[in-house]
Amino acid sequence: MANTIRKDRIAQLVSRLTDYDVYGPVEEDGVFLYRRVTGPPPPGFTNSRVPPKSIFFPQTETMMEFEKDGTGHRFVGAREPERAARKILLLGGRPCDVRAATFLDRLFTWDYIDPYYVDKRERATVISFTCTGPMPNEQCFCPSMDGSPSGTEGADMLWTDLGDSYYVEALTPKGEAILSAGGDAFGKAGKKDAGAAKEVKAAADERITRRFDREGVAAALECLFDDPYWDTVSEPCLGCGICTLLCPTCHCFDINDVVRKGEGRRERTWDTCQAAYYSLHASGHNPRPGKKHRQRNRLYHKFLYIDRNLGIVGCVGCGRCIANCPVNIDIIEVAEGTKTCAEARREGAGADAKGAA
Amino acid sequence: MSKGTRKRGKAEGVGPAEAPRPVGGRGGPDGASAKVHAAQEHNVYLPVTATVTKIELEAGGARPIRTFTFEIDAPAEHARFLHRPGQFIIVSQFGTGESVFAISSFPNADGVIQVSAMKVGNVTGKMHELKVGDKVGLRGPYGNDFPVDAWKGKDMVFIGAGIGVSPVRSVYQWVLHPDHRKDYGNVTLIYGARTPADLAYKEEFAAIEARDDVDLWLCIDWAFGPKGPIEGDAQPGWPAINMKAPGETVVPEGKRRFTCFVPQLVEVVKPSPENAIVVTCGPPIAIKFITQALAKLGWTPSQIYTTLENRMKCGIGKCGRCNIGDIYVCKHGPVFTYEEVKRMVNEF
Amino acid sequence: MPDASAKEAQVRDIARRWLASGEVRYVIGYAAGRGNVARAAFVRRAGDADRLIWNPTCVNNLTLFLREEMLRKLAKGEKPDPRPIGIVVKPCDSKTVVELVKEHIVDPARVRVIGLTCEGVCDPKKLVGTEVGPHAVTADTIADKCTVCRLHNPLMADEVVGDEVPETVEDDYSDVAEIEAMSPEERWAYWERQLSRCVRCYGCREVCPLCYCAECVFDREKPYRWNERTVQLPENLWYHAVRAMHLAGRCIDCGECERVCPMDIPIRKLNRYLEKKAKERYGVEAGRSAEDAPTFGSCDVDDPEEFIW
Amino acid sequence: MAENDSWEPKIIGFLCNWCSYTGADLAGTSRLQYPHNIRVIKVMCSGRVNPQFILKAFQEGADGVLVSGCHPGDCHYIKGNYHARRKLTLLHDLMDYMGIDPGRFQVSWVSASEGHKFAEVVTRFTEQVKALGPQTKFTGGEA
Repeated sequence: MANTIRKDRIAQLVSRLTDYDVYGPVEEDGVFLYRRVTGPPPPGFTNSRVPPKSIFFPQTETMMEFEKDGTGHRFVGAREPERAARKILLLGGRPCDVRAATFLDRLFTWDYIDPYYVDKRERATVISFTCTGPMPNEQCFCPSMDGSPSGTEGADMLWTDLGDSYYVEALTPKGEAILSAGGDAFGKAGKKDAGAAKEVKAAADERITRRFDREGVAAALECLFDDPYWDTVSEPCLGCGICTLLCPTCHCFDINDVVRKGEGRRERTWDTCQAAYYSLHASGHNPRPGKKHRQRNRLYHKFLYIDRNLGIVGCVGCGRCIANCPVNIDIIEVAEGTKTCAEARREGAGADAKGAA
Repeated sequence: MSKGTRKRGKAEGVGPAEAPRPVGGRGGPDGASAKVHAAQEHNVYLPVTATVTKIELEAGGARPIRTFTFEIDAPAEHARFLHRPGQFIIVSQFGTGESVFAISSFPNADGVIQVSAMKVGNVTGKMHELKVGDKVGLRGPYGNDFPVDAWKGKDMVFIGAGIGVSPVRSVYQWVLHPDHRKDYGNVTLIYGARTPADLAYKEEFAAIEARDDVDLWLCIDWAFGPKGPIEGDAQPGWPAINMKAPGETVVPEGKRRFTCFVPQLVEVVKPSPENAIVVTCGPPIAIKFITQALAKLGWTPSQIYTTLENRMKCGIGKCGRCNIGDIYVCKHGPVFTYEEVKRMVNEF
Repeated sequence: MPDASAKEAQVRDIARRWLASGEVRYVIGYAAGRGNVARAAFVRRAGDADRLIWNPTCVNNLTLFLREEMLRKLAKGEKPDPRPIGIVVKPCDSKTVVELVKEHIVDPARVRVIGLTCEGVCDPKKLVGTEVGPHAVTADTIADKCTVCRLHNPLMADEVVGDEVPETVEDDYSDVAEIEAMSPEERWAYWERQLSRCVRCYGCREVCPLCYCAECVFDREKPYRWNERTVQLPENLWYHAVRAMHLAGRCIDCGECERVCPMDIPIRKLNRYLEKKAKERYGVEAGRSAEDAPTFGSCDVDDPEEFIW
Repeated sequence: MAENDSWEPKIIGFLCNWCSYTGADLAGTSRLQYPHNIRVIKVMCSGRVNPQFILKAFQEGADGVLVSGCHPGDCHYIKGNYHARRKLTLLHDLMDYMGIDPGRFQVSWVSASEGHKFAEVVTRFTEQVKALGPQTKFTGGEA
């Protein structure tokens, strides 16, 4: 059933996808980013610095434009800007990032539909690429988060690099649509290709060395909220937003009105729970005044709160926050550390109880 | 009443506000949400335009409080804004931003919404410059509500301090409404502000005072000296209570106005916890002392209802910031029993 | 090259001695981190002094934590502790201490400095993908800031670790000159490309030991937002221009901003240009001596003014 | 470049209270002709002008920004204009370095008696900004 596509036919495929705006990874000054593309992903692309969530949930997005009254000086209403109608194709998502989008789906449809996100998601077809070349790297730990370097969750197609060509699996009707639009750009896959793809996938699994033993973290967090542990782990923290802005599952945003040259708009931008202003009340009171409160909130949100509310864990194991943290804070170490800490506290409490008895 | 089993009134409005929502952060995205999706055809973030029809100054000073009455322009949108007592609304000052307010008016389908706002930030600052006829944006109503139907047959005690009375107002208006008054037992209203001038909704309270089916108690704060509150009447006509032991104050027959703090007035009034519910809102510190005073009188935390607030942007549980532990104030709240509040992590 | 492990042992000895005698509250130093970057360590007991390390992965500037401590508000009920803080610094970092003393943020009596002589450290970005382990400083791994560094011996150190290293060549600002040589259109195209990438994580601000305003202009909401949260070129440009101006004549080129930038924006090229200009025009240099006047806090009647009408 | 001949630049002028503002007043009372493109913001001293005011003016849509103060040595506050000179010179350098048309930003010294000079400065600066066309780098608009 599966197909293949030769690498030199990808540009042709893209040219046939006239209904689609195609996004893919490109290298810019040494950094991989998702941009509009016309051809295949560069060989050996790694995880992008900014995850492809930006395609469905742009860092800055105009939510509405303001209407003026007759005087032309006062804003008296708001209208939604015209929505784009064209389809979107993500050509070259990594399985972890694509899986993260399914988490955002849950959040953005949680009781209320977020029209901006959902609209783009519905228009989008996602092609995941099995991790090959430099990926997975030493930061990756997706299997520990129930993912896989050849995972298909959230993907419409999975492409696996076989050297001169990709092994193409269409997973959904949206994926099938790409196959039919591509026509003879795709070829039929043989048994040999299937075997080769299987090997590539297995090799990717092999290369992942980092492990995160999640078992027991949530239970440990339950009893560590007011623990001095958070003072220790947050001590070197800078309070920058790198870990959250680059996280494929982080979804917090800010809504602000911007007026420039007499024109007004309301826009949303990514926000970070690591910033002091994030939770600051207008009165000046801040329920999370310190770095330790904010870092604690990040950990709890990822490993406890989002699980309770939406039944998912807020991490896919892409390793971005670890690789890019300026002060070398490692989410796995911090999360696993809670278990040791909770254990020590329990023992301490046990000893106290014994002493009292 | 335990988490998640709180009874809801039958759906009277339309839109997301009426869908059964998980309470206390233990719900999932399935089931209930499907119904919501079907109902939500509009862009939840897009405010509708409303006109300011009335502005009343409730309290002056550096942080004045005004009550604004908005009327939604498009009649077709009116029904969508039918709220339940306790829900909040997000007011847009186009070009400045949005701000969240408890709806203080009686639930109605006329597209009339009232909020009381203190001037603290950029948006509230702009609001206080509004004039009758100006346009604002409204979206909502959001959040859960007071389970007024489950309270039928009970005595009701309302306690408000300062501007915190505004979320309480939507509930006592509900209870005191001719259609509903018969559903509830005795009604006691306890309210205090810094000075007589700071007492909000003066006309309304005058009307309530005249009613014989409500027991209204008012107080103003003690006068302050360098060493704290000064014993004695802060204003003529506002006799001081027994400062050392409020509970032992001898109340002259028919006297309902005193000099004291709201929690002390609670001890003076001594509302009975027997088959009764308290609704109280105000600054966290006031809530803390009010609940302590109520505990002395034998009230349990599950009988006490309050509303919480936190910084919000989206109002619908997406933007992240208003969480207290796993509870989103905007989505699971803003109405909580004091028992629920006590169970929350210490992040206020 | 002097043996790093000998220096490491010396750092541990000093820290142990200071902590054992109780003359410092704690010592801020380097500890082994994951991967190829050292991590900040806050050592409070003499017995923990062996956690401290010194090797070419010690690229971070720890004075940021010193500044944080100096400006920290005491917690409720906390009694002020007059004892100084011990800190491990490289020569470049010691310039930050000088600058912080100059700006009256750090009281010299409240700090004890372990100063290391240094001939350069590694750039962690250049080590990505290599084996984790002790790395030597080579032409391939040396941090860019170290190639133009003129200071190899620490200033203001209470104890110096390592033998004096002779000064090397004068900084020629060739990286800045490359951009200056471009046409205005090329310069704009260059910065447009670089700054469009910015995600405004504010990492460069947070890591800067000299960015310490109680409320940063980029965070201010009331009564007016100076810079919108919009992450697009105009706002990014405003952010980087204002940030650079705020550091003009103060930046000591520790390079932390560029190191932490997740989008690899050449932030040092902005800072160093202003450093160069301040030096050319006013003869000022940050972090040279705590006795110097601050660049913008002083003036000279003969300052150049060729662009003024 | 502005295609449209009717385009007129918006110029923000930060004028010091003691010299340049009075100089501008004098230009007005002397009925001197100068372009009306300048919108004046009075500041107590040119030293008050924070570089970020200038960048903010650009962000809000100014096409040019003029800062004018007392001549060196004449500052009402003794050294305010010397401080301004340092800061603003470096800002001018930075704009040049970043390729943001340094010609849109100008500093001048105009005394209270120099109504003529004020008119000249404004005329010359307006022409200079006009030649550069609309400013879009800080506003993100199309040229």
